[in-house]
Amino acid sequence: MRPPRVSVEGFEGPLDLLLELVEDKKLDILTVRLGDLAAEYLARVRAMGQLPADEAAAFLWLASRLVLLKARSLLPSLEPLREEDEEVSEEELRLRLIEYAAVRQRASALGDRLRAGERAFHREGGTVELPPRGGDTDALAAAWSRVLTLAQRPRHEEAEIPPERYSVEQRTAEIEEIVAREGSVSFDRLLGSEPTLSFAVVTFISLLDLYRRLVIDLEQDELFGEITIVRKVGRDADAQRPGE
Amino acid sequence: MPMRSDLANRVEAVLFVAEKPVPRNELARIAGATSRQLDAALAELGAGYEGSGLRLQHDGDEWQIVTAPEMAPVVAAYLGADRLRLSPASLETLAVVAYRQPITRAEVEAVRGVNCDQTIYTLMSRRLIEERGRKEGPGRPILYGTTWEFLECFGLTSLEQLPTVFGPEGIAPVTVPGGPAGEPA
Amino acid sequence: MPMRSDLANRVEAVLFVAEKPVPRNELARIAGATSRQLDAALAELGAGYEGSGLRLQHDGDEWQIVTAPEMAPVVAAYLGADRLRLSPASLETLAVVAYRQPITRAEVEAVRGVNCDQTIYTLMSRRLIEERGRKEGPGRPILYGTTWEFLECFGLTSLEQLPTVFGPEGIAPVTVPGGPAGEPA
Repeated sequence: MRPPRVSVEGFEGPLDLLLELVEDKKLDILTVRLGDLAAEYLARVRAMGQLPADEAAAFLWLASRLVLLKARSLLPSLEPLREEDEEVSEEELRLRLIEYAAVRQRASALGDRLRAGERAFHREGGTVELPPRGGDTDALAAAWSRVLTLAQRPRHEEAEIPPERYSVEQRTAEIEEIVAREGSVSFDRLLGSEPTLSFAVVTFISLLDLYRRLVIDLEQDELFGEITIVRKVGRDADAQRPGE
Repeated sequence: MPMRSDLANRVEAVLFVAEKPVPRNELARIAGATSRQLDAALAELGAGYEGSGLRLQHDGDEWQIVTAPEMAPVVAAYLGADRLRLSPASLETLAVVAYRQPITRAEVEAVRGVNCDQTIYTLMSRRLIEERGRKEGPGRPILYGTTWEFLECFGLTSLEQLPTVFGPEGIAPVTVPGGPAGEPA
Repeated sequence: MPMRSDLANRVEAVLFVAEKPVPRNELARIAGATSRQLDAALAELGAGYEGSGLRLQHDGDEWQIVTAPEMAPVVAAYLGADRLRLSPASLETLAVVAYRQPITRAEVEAVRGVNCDQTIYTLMSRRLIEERGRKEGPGRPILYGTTWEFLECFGLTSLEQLPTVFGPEGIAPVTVPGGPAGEPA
């Protein structure tokens, strides 16, 4: 699975959104505790509304990292999550954010040049007429092949967009309904037998969100053991709906 | 170099990119100059080229920049090398025409996705492509095809000898209403 | 104009008739100059174009004459060229490639944190970036770099003219284990 193409609500991607937050709050990119931005980042992602899962995954992946950084600062003894990838440390994430900030400034400098319209032009040649000789048919065939590839590619890519689309809102509502009906449910059952990455991330973020809104409790008997999602006693899930 | 007038520079830039001699009145219109101002700018430009590798030349009212006659040997050494010199853009346009002839300019542009005015002109001026009548339909656009010089130049005895790249069904016919976007290069 | 050296004039004439940027070594060979003499001639030529309608541009070792960026409006009017437009997303991808070339798609995606298939396709089809061989290592991924058309479109006479935003030491190279961001699996 590749990271999705994202350009939603004026943001070019998850790093863009995070940087926007840092800049809006006039925080120093070098010293801000990124985990502290987790709640607000999640709120912004939630505010995006019905975001298709394949586009949301990149935002949610970063959101989950921020939540994790926050959790770590509160509970330094927290064991690593059971996940296949390397955990991203605060410093790694900060470096990426700094580099992304430079990229954004460079892109805007290039954009300014483009808008100024001060470009150069070359000559295609043509004043000198000499009989051409020795054309290379392979070069011609290669040029044709290139044109074909370029001309065909957009169609090909459109066909590749996965049909499956979930939003966090949608998935959160589904989980709330299951928990309200059955009292508890296992994490594995929520994931199903062969979850796609998007589906797993959306489910995970929905759970974090429900947990934060005190709708559910998460129970785990042993490390790496089965996680059970339990309806919080004495709470009416719907009453908490508006959240933060 | 002594500072040249902005008008002379504008005229120079236009003549530089032009692939054919530019009529005086067109030059005046594009550069936004009166006939008199244009004369002064052309004189300034011509004088500036003295002692350089370029010359300002005119045939009647049509003006162009050419290489200085003294540079003929080095230019011939460069161009006369026994091979075809085409820019990648021209080569791509030539490939589209060769494989899909007869074809209109708009169709070439639909396939390449960029404006192909200049490259078609270049290929025409080198006799690699030529007009092949007109397509029936709105505007009756010109159809282009390759020439026998094209075959000779690529060492082909017929078009059937063109290297096979994709199957003939490899690409669907492309039609673009309203024409393609401009070419950045 | 002050007298220019004969070598600079020969170089000018060759670059004028060339349809595409000419590699340094070919230029030296054709003009009959040593590498050092050629450098001096190119410097002389470039300095001579200051204040004129032309510029000397180079992409690495490949040299060409182009119009001065200030002349863009009149030249674009003559050629009927449309203004190049790029989305913010494409500009970001272009910025990553321009400042960190040669670079793989996965590396661009690691920096931007999003999939860059579409923007790389857009930049390729506009000839702003091109393939630059392959990176050694697993999968031997394609490396991308900017083209001379990129320099031309942005009015830069060489990559050294890229706008400096951060100091070059401001940013450490970032490598993300396990591929691009957003891809935990």
